[in-house]
Amino acid sequence: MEYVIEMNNIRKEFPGIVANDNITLQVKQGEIHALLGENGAGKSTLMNVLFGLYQPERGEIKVRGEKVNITDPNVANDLGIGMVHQHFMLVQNFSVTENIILGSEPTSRGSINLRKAEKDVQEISDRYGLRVDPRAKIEDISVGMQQRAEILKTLYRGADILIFDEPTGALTPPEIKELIQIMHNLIKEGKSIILITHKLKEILEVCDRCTVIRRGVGIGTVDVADSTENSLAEMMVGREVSFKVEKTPASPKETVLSVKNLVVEDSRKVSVVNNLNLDVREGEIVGIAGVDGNGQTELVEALTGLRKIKSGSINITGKDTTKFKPRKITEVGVGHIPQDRHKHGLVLDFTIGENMVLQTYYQKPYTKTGILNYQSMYEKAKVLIEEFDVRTPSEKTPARALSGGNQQKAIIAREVDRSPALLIAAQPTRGLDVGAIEFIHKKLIEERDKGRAILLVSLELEEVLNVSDRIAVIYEGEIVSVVEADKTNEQELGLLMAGSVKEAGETTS
Amino acid sequence: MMSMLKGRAFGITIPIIAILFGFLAGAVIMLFSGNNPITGYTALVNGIVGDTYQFGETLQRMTPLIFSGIAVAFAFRTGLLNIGVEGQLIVGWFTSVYVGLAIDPPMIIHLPLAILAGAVAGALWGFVPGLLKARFQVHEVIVTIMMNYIAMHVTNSLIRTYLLDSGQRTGFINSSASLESEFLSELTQFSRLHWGFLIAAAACVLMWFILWKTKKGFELRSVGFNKNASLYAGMNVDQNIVLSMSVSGAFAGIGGAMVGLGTYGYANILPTFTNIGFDGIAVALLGASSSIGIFLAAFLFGGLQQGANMMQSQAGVAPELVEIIIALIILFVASSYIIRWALDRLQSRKEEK
Amino acid sequence: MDVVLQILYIIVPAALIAATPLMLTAMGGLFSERSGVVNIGLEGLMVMGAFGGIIGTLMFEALGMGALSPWLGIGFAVIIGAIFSLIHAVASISFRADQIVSGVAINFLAVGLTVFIVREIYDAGQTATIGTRILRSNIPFLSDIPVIGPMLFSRVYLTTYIALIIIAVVWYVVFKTPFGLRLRAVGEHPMAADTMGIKVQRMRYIGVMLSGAFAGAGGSVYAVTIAGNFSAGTIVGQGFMALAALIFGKWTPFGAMGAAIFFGFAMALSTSAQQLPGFQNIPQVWFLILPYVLTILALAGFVGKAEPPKALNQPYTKGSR
Amino acid sequence: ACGENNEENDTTPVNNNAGNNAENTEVNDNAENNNAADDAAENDAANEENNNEGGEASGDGSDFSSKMVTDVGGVDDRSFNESAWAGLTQFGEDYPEAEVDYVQSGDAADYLPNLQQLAREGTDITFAIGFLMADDVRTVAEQNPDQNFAIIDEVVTDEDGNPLDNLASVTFAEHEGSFLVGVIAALHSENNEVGFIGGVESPLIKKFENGFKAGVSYVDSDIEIAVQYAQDFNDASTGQNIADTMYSNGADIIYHAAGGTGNGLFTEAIDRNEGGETVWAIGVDQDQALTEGDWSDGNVILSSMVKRVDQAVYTVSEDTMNGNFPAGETLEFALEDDGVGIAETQDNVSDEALDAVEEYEQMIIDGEIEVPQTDDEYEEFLGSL
Ligand SMILES: Nc1ncnc2c1ncn2[C@@H]1O[C@H](COP(=O)(O)OP(=O)(O)OP(=O)(O)O)[C@@H](O)[C@H]1O
Ligand SMILES: Nc1ncnc2c1ncn2[C@@H]1O[C@H](COP(=O)(O)OP(=O)(O)OP(=O)(O)O)[C@@H](O)[C@H]1O
Ligand SMILES: [Mg+2]
Ligand SMILES: [Mg+2]
Repeated sequence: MEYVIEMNNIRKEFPGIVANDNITLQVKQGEIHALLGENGAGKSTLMNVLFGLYQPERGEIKVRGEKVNITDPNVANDLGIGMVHQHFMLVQNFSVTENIILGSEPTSRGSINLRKAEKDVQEISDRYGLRVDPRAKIEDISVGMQQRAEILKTLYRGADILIFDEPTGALTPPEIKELIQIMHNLIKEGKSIILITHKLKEILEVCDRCTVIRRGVGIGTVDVADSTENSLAEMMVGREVSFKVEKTPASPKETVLSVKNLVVEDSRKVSVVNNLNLDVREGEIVGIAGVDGNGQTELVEALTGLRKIKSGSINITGKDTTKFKPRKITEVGVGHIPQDRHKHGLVLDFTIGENMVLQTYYQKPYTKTGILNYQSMYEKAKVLIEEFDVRTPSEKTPARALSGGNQQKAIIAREVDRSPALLIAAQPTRGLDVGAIEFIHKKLIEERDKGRAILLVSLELEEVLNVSDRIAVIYEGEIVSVVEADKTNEQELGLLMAGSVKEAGETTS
Repeated sequence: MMSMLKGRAFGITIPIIAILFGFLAGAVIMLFSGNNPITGYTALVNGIVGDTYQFGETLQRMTPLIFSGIAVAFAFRTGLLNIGVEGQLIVGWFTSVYVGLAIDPPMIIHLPLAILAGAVAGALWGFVPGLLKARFQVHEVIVTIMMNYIAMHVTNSLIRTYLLDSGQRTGFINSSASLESEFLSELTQFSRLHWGFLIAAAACVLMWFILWKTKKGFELRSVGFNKNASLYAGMNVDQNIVLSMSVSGAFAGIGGAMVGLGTYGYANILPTFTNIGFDGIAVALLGASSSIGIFLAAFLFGGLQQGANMMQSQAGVAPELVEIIIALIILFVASSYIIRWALDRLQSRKEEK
Repeated sequence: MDVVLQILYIIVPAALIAATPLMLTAMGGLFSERSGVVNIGLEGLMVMGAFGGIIGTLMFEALGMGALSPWLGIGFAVIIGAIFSLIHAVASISFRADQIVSGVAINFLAVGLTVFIVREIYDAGQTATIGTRILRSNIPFLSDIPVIGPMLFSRVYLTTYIALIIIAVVWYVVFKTPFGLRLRAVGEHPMAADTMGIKVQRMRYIGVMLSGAFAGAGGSVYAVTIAGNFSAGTIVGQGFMALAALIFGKWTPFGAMGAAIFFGFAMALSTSAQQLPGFQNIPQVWFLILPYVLTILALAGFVGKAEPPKALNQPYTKGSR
Repeated sequence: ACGENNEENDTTPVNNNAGNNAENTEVNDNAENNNAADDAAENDAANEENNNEGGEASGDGSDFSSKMVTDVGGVDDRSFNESAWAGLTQFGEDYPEAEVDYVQSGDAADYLPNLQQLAREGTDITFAIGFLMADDVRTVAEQNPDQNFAIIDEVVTDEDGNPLDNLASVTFAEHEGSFLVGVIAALHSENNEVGFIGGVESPLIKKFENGFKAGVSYVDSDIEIAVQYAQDFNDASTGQNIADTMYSNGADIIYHAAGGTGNGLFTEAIDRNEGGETVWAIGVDQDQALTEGDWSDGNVILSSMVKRVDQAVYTVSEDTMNGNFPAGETLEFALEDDGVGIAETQDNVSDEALDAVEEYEQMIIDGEIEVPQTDDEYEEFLGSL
């Protein structure tokens, strides 16, 4: 049996935790090999070991049958191993091309030959169907294009063993389709792929074999052809998982959020939300479906007071909050699960307890006559940690030390606990494993049933379809269509998101 | 539990090791330059704690250092680097002395008023860079550097034009505004130790209280760690930046008042910076921006500066050596990572055996 | 009109002279900070440079190098600066010291060490005065151009023009070469650079040592052109002004150059203006604070936000996040 | 610092000259056991001797110590600190039984502790070098009535303006010396325009300025005089800039009283001479042509106004040792005492100017010319011309 990669009995420890314990992973030439596990199972760690970012405490690595010692990424590169990292490794203010050529720049007479580099990048991107603008700056392009730039980085270096760490987490359905096509192309060219993803459907669709790890321990490797979603999930979590989002039909009442003719500009003064109208009522979940970059981020920021509004109005629970600052909006009764948990959601250097009162610290009982009451703060945190199953050593642990999934749970606990009339959830399950997703979806529906108005913004169509009651499709900053969730399907939404109906609508009117 | 204990012990071990290294390096330099390190260090220690006079002077010297350290640390906690403590201290010094000179109410009013005036002046000097940072995103480092020079030139000019008494200074403040303490001074054989030392110790507690016990402190720290999340949580980030710089400046200004009302009793034309403000950066960072740390770091600094004189006069060691030692200690403390690493190594080797 | 020109003929060369050490040092700061290492220690590195420049010049004079001595002295200072900056590099890169603390320590150390050594060598707090200096000169042909000639090319130090050329070279290196791309990548996103096989620590070492070399050049240029000898008071604050110029110039070579010239102009104006008719009745303090007030106004008014390299002040540890 | 200057002494603190009691000297309480080794009588005498006019102890110099606290510049500042130390060293050589030493101040905060330190060591006379130490020396003198003190460049009294018995003030007639270099400048100026660069504006530096201006105007009241203060004693760059502007505006001789800032003046003067112009600089405090101002074809320093701090320190030390401490007095070292004057290096000065200097010097000594010290006096002086 010819393996391109053999990782045998790998052990990797971090202070206080064994991230990989005796894991074995064998990848065959020309296959797409899935690596599956819950959040924090140790997948990224294992791959970082393979890529030379971490040195394992024990175990051996063989590449194409030869024992190797991958001391740093350069060695990995030389062995033809390329990795697309879970958290993008892109320099924000460099162009796509600059990011791709970094470290192996084509030069002419000592200076970078940028023209040649751009041509090369264009060529590779054409070959594999990875649409990018070689000259665009990373900070100006969509997450999808950033992802493609990451893949191009490995291809540019001629890697033939590719590691994709959760590549689809941030992509839209068409982009995912595209990526799958890309992967097939790559295999055809003789490359091998290790794919990490939490989406079982994707594994079933593209992978040949799948290795499952649970809490740092290897559970086994199975042929995908013999597996089902349920069997994989069970292997991964160790119990049965239900994928259906159980919910009763909504019974919406009063309008809580009412947006009229909203116009919002982005930081470059381009208006990205155009004349947007939207209503959300008590007891319903309205999902915003749309391709990334169509104004979702700015809409949420405008609703929560983080971004100035150009024109139009926002009304929440009968109050005109158009000009309100974030604190006032919070006090009106808005909860917000932000899209970027590290940027907005948490103060990573604060303890979990402190983070739990990030908006309410100034109120009783956390503050009395200007003096903080840490005891009540931590008591509250304890309760929430229990209730929302946040896995943390203690409420006094810095938020930084929690895994992403648990950080997200902490945020959700905080936002839901305030019982807001309106809960805005922006990509609440991004990067989470199925267990956690299940939990969060259940929570959202529970809140709906308690009579809260919920606005769900997600790039994942399946999530929008399963959780929402009504779906508003956003295209170029405008709501182009509102449909009932149970009367539509992915195909129709996909078309709407691509803007096709908008044109149809325009012709009729 | 074990690891926590270990952590706590590490917290003290590292600075101590760093200080030892610093002195060791100083000893090597002394040997190379033909001095006897034992004589040198004996003199240094005598110069710090040798008798009550030296000790009093050491405490006197550390008083403004505590304030400048607190000032730097306070801004630092809010994510701001206040290089302008020097200037804030200078205006605080001048203003408190001006109030000390200009009016003559009873002490119970006059002294607090003069200190307050110093605080307000310092706060104003911190307010400007804070406002510019919040409003126009102007980097506080440049503005505070510039404000230092402005402070020095403006106060010098004000003294020269309006308050010059003899030589290069203003007249003496009225005794009702003086922090001088006959009691403390006599206790320490006529050192210049004054009541300001107690105020400085109280300021350490105050800083700790503001940052860790008040809701404003919660906000300031939150803004310091993550502006975006603070904004998201409804805090007024800009206001907190301005506030932090102003409070920082106020601490620095009080530090200036300690010098003006306590140590000297006048303000003089400064030919160069006092360096108390710049030393504050080192004090704060050496003290890990914590109250206790600042107090101890200020003691070390004040002591070394005081002891340097004795080292020079008794052991013939050039005072620059103390500067070198101070620099090395700062470097070693800053490099605590490597010390910790080495200690870890030692520990694990022991455990293996 | 004539009066205005007369003023400019004095002020512009003076501005360029004052700006030169700042420009050079700011270039040093640029290399260091672009690689992600804060350099508050520029002041201390300049002190080292001034020290090295004078000691070097005196040494080469004694060796009979004649008029070449100050130039060799500058070269010597560049090396001294680079070596001295290693301390900052080791502490802040390898030992993960707080870069600001380490920089502050560098400032203390430089003054202490140089004065200590000067005492050892000269038995005095200052060195002897150098005998051969770099002198002001007129640039052939260019200085004959009307208006521009006397303003920009007469009675100037050659070092100023060399500095301007160096700035162009720095710009080229930082923005056009693989080295520059890697340096900037390391300062923006070291982990990304690491995954691309770039040796983050090594790039940072190079950045910091270049800062030592350039600050050494800046300090020595000040010493051999203007001061003529070295003492504890030779460099007081110029390093901080250079740092300000770097930030003012938004971490770009030409920006820093512009800022340095702006500082130089304001300083020259503040000293020269008092000699000029019409200015004599203005209290001197206004002139003294002019450079600093102008800087603040400029920053608040039209320069605005400066975005530092993202990884500035963050030690890089493999595998941390 | 002291390490080098004390090489012949051992490193035991205090009294390193007096071998007989050095080994008994404890570090801690110097004040008491300073004389512990001596027999009781002598001990008493020694302590007594410190009392103001302790004349009875005269002649017994073996326990005498004279020390100084320098300003920030240190004993090698090429200015008054260095000069003072030179005087003290000379004194120590001439009277080997007397102990001399100095303590350098790192910054202004060190003055008082340093003075206090010497007093506590039992130093017989402690010199405070520089007017910046005025307040500190007063405080220390009041707290240590048993020791004698002297301050250079400033008149110090108690708070009510009465002299202190254990404190002497030593000043110099800088204006008189400056007058003479003003005369030289006036006689050498081709353009009829000269300049003065001051360090930090203060009454002391004003004496230099007004003396200089008076000398120039006395020779020729049509000569224009540019005056500017750098407001810094240590900014060569500003010094150069000011000199540049002054020379460009037509001045051809510039006198400075600006410490390190003056180095910028020399730089500019050298530069201009190398470039073919002829301009001059005038130094201050010491004979600066000995250390500064060389260019490829000579020296740009026309002359220097020297201030004999060394002489003053020597004289006061000697007098004190002999029991004639000038208690509470203000001593002004003027032209007639050779306390101030023009430098010995006179290569660049014309005979005509030297003759004039000699003549005016006599007139000043004789009181025929009253040299102004302040701006007001200068105005008056101009009016009287
Ligand atoms: N740099 C680190 N320092 C300390 N611990 C770490 C570090 N990186 C990973 N770990 C630990 O290793 C475990 C495995 O983390 P890893 O990132 O490999 O998980 P993962 O399987 O990739 O999870 P996810 O699905 O969220 O990507 C984590 O639970 C964490 O405790
Ligand atoms: N700076 C740190 N200090 C201590 N532990 C850390 C630190 N950074 C990460 N960890 C550890 O890394 C683990 C995983 O972090 P990470 O954010 O990669 O989550 P993850 O394993 O990818 O899971 P998720 O899918 O939920 O994001 C955490 O459990 C935490 O213990
Ligand atoms: Mg992962
Ligand atoms: Mg994760």
